[in-house]
Amino acid sequence: MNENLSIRFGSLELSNPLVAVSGTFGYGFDYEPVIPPEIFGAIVVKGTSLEPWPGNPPPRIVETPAGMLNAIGLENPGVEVLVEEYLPRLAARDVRVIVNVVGKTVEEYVGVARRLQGIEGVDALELNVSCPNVKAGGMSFGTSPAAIDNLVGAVRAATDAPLIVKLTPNVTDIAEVARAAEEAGADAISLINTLLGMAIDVDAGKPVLANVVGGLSGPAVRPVALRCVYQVRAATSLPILGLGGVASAEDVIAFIMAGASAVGIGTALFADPLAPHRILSDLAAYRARYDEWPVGRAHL
Amino acid sequence: MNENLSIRFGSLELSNPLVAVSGTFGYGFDYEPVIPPEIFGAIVVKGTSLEPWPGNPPPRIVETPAGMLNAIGLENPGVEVLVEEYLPRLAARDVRVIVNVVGKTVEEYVGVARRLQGIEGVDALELNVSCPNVKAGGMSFGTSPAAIDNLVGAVRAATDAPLIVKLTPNVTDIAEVARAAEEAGADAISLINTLLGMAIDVDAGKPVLANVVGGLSGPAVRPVALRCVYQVRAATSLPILGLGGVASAEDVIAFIMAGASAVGIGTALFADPLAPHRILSDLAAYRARYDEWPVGRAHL
Amino acid sequence: MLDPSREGGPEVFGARLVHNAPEGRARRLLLVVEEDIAPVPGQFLQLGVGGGGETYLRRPISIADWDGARGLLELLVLPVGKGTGLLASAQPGSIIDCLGPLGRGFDLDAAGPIPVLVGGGIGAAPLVYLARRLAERGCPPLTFLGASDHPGLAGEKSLTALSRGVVLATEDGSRGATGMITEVMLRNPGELEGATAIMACGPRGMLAALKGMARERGIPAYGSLEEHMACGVGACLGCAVPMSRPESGKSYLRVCADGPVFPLEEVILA
Amino acid sequence: MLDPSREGGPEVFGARLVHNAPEGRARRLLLVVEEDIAPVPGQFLQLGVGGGGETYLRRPISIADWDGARGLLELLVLPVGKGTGLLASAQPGSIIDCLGPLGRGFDLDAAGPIPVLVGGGIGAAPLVYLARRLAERGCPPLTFLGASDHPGLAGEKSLTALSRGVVLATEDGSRGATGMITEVMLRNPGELEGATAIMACGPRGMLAALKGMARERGIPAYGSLEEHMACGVGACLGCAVPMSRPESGKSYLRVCADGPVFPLEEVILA
Ligand SMILES: Cc1cc2nc3c(=O)[nH]c(=O)nc-3n(C[C@H](O)[C@H](O)[C@H](O)COP(=O)(O)OP(=O)(O)OC[C@H]3O[C@@H](n4cnc5c(N)ncnc54)[C@H](O)[C@@H]3O)c2cc1C
Ligand SMILES: Cc1cc2nc3c(=O)[nH]c(=O)nc-3n(C[C@H](O)[C@H](O)[C@H](O)COP(=O)(O)OP(=O)(O)OC[C@H]3O[C@@H](n4cnc5c(N)ncnc54)[C@H](O)[C@@H]3O)c2cc1C
Ligand SMILES: Cc1cc2nc3c(=O)[nH]c(=O)nc-3n(C[C@H](O)[C@H](O)[C@H](O)COP(=O)(O)O)c2cc1C
Ligand SMILES: Cc1cc2nc3c(=O)[nH]c(=O)nc-3n(C[C@H](O)[C@H](O)[C@H](O)COP(=O)(O)O)c2cc1C
Ligand code: FES
Ligand code: FES
Repeated sequence: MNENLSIRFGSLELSNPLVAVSGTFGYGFDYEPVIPPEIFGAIVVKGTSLEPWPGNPPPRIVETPAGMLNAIGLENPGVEVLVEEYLPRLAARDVRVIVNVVGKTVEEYVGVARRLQGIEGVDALELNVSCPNVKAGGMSFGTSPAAIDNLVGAVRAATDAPLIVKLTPNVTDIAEVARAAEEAGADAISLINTLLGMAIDVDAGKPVLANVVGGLSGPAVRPVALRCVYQVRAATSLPILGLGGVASAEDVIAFIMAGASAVGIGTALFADPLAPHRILSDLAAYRARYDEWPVGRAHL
Repeated sequence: MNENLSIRFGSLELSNPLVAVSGTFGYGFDYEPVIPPEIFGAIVVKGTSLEPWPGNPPPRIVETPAGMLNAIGLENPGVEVLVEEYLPRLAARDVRVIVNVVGKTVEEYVGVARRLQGIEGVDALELNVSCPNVKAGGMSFGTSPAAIDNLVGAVRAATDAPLIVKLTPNVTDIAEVARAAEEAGADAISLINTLLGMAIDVDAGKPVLANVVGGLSGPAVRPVALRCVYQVRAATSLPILGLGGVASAEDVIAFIMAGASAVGIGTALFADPLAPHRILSDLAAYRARYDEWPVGRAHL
Repeated sequence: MLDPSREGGPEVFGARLVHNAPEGRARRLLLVVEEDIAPVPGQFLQLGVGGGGETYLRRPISIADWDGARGLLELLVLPVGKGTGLLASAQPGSIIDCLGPLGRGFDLDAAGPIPVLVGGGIGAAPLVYLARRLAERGCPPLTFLGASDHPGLAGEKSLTALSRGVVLATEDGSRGATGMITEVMLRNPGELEGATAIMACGPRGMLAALKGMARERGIPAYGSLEEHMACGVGACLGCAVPMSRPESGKSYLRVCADGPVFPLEEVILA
Repeated sequence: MLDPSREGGPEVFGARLVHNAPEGRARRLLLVVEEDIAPVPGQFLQLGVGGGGETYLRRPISIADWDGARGLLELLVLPVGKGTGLLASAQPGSIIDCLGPLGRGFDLDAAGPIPVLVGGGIGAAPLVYLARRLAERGCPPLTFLGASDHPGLAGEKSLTALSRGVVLATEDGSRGATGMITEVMLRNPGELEGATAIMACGPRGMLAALKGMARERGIPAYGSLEEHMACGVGACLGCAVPMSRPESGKSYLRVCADGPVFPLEEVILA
């Protein structure tokens, strides 16, 4: 690991800005030995709920131009298995771990945060607010500033861990949602989650995904993600984990210049498992150009 | 032209479902002789305002994965030049013409609609509601159901022409906006306009576009566009002009199955000016599979 | 029981295409591999097919055969879309970007002395290497191969050489018996006499029929499944197949990492 | 004055690459074209460069030379990014997807008896065909070519053959005079004596300097501009250049359709 790539992301010192994003890197081990988890500044594990969630029926994914749709449905074994099985294995490795937290009610999110309170090896929580808010009739938590305020406030009270709120781009005004998260006590913002999309199988005359709609990710969404990071950087003073379509060191720098102090990679791992290695070696050359990481430089 | 490709789009009978979308085909003549305007079921001319608009400084466009960003800034010579210069030339051709209407206030939209009232060769108006609503402080007309209601109601009263409302996907709930347009008297919905995005020039350390943000179009956005068409089809009974990333006959059928009865093509013309020819010849083979166009079939 | 996946996990490597010839409607690709990938029969590769944004994800393709001594990899590719189309038209000399070997293959120990292999269409691909390894162990299989028509048959020649016997069937009768291969098997129940396991790859319907046959005879049946894949390594949960017996909130298995070869009793094939 | 754009408008055609050789840091591509595209010097093509989603838009490339009798098209391509990189590495035999000829080229009638051509770096590309057509009319140009260094010079050989004289300059002095080509021109004002027009292609700064020189001498100056393009035919308004004298709400011209060649007095080059 190149020491010169280290960067401060809120209260966390990361060995480099590159973060494996939730849902694309499992619990850190599936890509071994091609991608050891240690090469990342941090890894975000799969969205974790209080009880196990089964996920959606297949097909769950479909390729799209320069990207893909997924409708995994947040399949996960629940926080208990995370704590018993995966976190101890991760704790034995030299890697920062962020747990992505999901729930259908505020209570479920709080429950996960409580269970993780004080557990060794959990460096931060990332609240995935794209889940359907069952109490509010299915619209996601992340689409309403009031729901964000309520949720973040409740989880904030339940944990000492740094709290990252991961926003959905499927809103009219992402800056407003980010400000709500900041006011409710979030320590950082992560964006973007996937864009809502769909694909149709014209031979079958029906949606490809069993779930009908899915989340769009990959290079196709990069311009939207950069715009969201840029807008949120201008609207709040929170550190940002920027992500969406990152595939090269140039992309990492673009997100940093838009305002991110950590940059996630997900879908590009599928297309090119060597991308993290290439990015990190190319990043060293970029890093040498600047006295410090050019966080937010594109705003000047 | 293959007669069998004809389709009913609201009150209009189109010779085929393929429509050249606003801003990508000028006033119909720029691509001649490669693409004669007659091959389309209809063409939508560039966004037209009451007075001339100068547009944004360059750079106005930048390529992105499977797409592009544009920030033309709705440069156009104003409705008077449209009426005096372009509409007569178009009236001499055998092509349906839809005028895309833009404005910064309700009065400006109404002014354009009035000026076009009764003009020969205007088959429909398409209200582009993605313009900044200056009276409401810059948020676009298309992001608030109340603003849509107000705008569509006022234009409805000013024209007899079929009124298509073109929605922006940059909203939390597009179905809600579509319903507002329907209730205010729209005859059809067109979607999607571009997704808000940006690109950063990492060597210069600043946004590529002089306007900072721009609109994302091309195949990259197709999954989002299909999802919007599908949602609006379920939420309203209005005919839909579906568009966003269309590049093949298969894409046209996918939009039709999602609920569109006319399908637009824009950015793909830039990449492949022969796309319309190829699409129309491939469409004939698809058409032969069905008794009637499978509009909305993916909802069954 | 041995874990039928490769020790040490997958690698990323470039394989040089040296031969590309038709095999019915499919293409037979021969590639030179420098690494000792030592795959298990039934394992697959995730191939980067280039093509930029239009084929962003990798494509799962079975290891059809492997000659470790010479580092020769064989693939059988049926061009059905953009990605397989690009692969099928790749020119000798080009380097194919491979991730693998991936997944859990066929458990050779479970095959018993008289294994029966059943391939449907391009599904025959992984059976060639499986038959070779079974033959090496002194248990050459009895092989059933079916397809819609003669050009749809794949691997016939290699499988004939490696099996103790081969039964062919095509739906249109253009080669072998007429009908679906499972129908032909049911029409000649004697052929399965003494079989110790069924190992198959092909359409879900075929696998479902085999599941029934195996259950009746009380022998184990293993099938290689297909599902859309993103990662291919188990990280994304994209390639779900429903479990026959869900356990404590877990309802799906991953085709790429828990399979692609499953005991058919463990999965729902509907 | 003749409209310096092609009658009948552009076409889409495939051009077969027959030769690809280095020319300094650039590549000289020779292509066979079946169609009689009859371009005007200064016109360009929009080339589809493949590469799928990563190079979705076409790339504007000048027609460097055209031999109508033999249907031979020459391009000079400097690989600066993904698209030009793909073009520069295209193999002879491959078919390049072309849209064109596009835009308004140089007005030969406005060149006068002693035209002066000025090229900066890869900007020399369209000057080759321009020099050829001027020479054919009996008015071979006086040509100034500049670049940062020797490998940055393009078209030197052809332009030397077609011009009445050629002055070379490089910023590092590795070929010709040392300095920017416009500095060299200013240092030797006698060279421009009697010039009837300046026709140029190169960086904006170079064009701005030439605009000043031409204004002082009272001769017309024409320059070919570059801007990011989507359609290349005038439909999208993507390639705006600000007008020197905006008129009734119109403030920009389109590089692709109103240019790429403009009287420099009509555009703001800042
Ligand atoms: C474990 C495994 C082994 C396979 N082995 C072989 C083999 O040896 N030879 C062979 O010809 N084919 C094999 N297939 C099927 C092959 O992967 C698909 O035909 C191929 O992915 C289709 O891609 P395409 O771009 O040509 O088609 P498209 O339809 O354009 O593909 C679009 C998307 O759907 C996915 N997709 C489409 N069909 C399938 C499918 N049947 N399975 C998985 N994903 C699919 C593609 O991967 C891609 O992401 C195998 C599939 C799996 C899962
Ligand atoms: C009218 C005209 C004629 C030209 N003639 C030639 C020529 O003969 N030889 C030559 O080598 N180059 C020429 N250029 C420049 C050439 O078009 C760019 O270098 C090329 O588009 C860069 O593409 P890329 O994919 O290699 O670079 P990238 O930087 O990856 O391109 C990204 C995007 O920016 C655009 N872009 C980047 N630089 C330019 C530029 N300078 N002008 C326009 N668009 C740009 C690309 O087209 C693409 O859309 C010409 C440009 C214009 C406008
Ligand atoms: C297969 C898959 C599964 C995902 N699962 C989760 C998840 O569990 N929690 C979450 O917050 N985001 C999840 N995401 C979204 C990603 O973390 C990320 O926000 C998105 O994919 C955009 O980044 P990318 O383009 O680099 O992939 C998932 C994405 C994919 C592709
Ligand atoms: C260069 C450009 C200019 C555009 N101008 C307009 C416009 O004037 N009015 C409008 O409603 N939409 C405009 N659009 C949006 C398109 O009409 C269309 O909604 C969008 O590009 C998505 O379709 P596509 O992916 O097929 O291009 C423009 C798009 C582009 C790329
Ligand atoms: S493809 Fe990712 S888990 Fe199987
Ligand atoms: S590139 Fe479209 S108008 Fe010039």
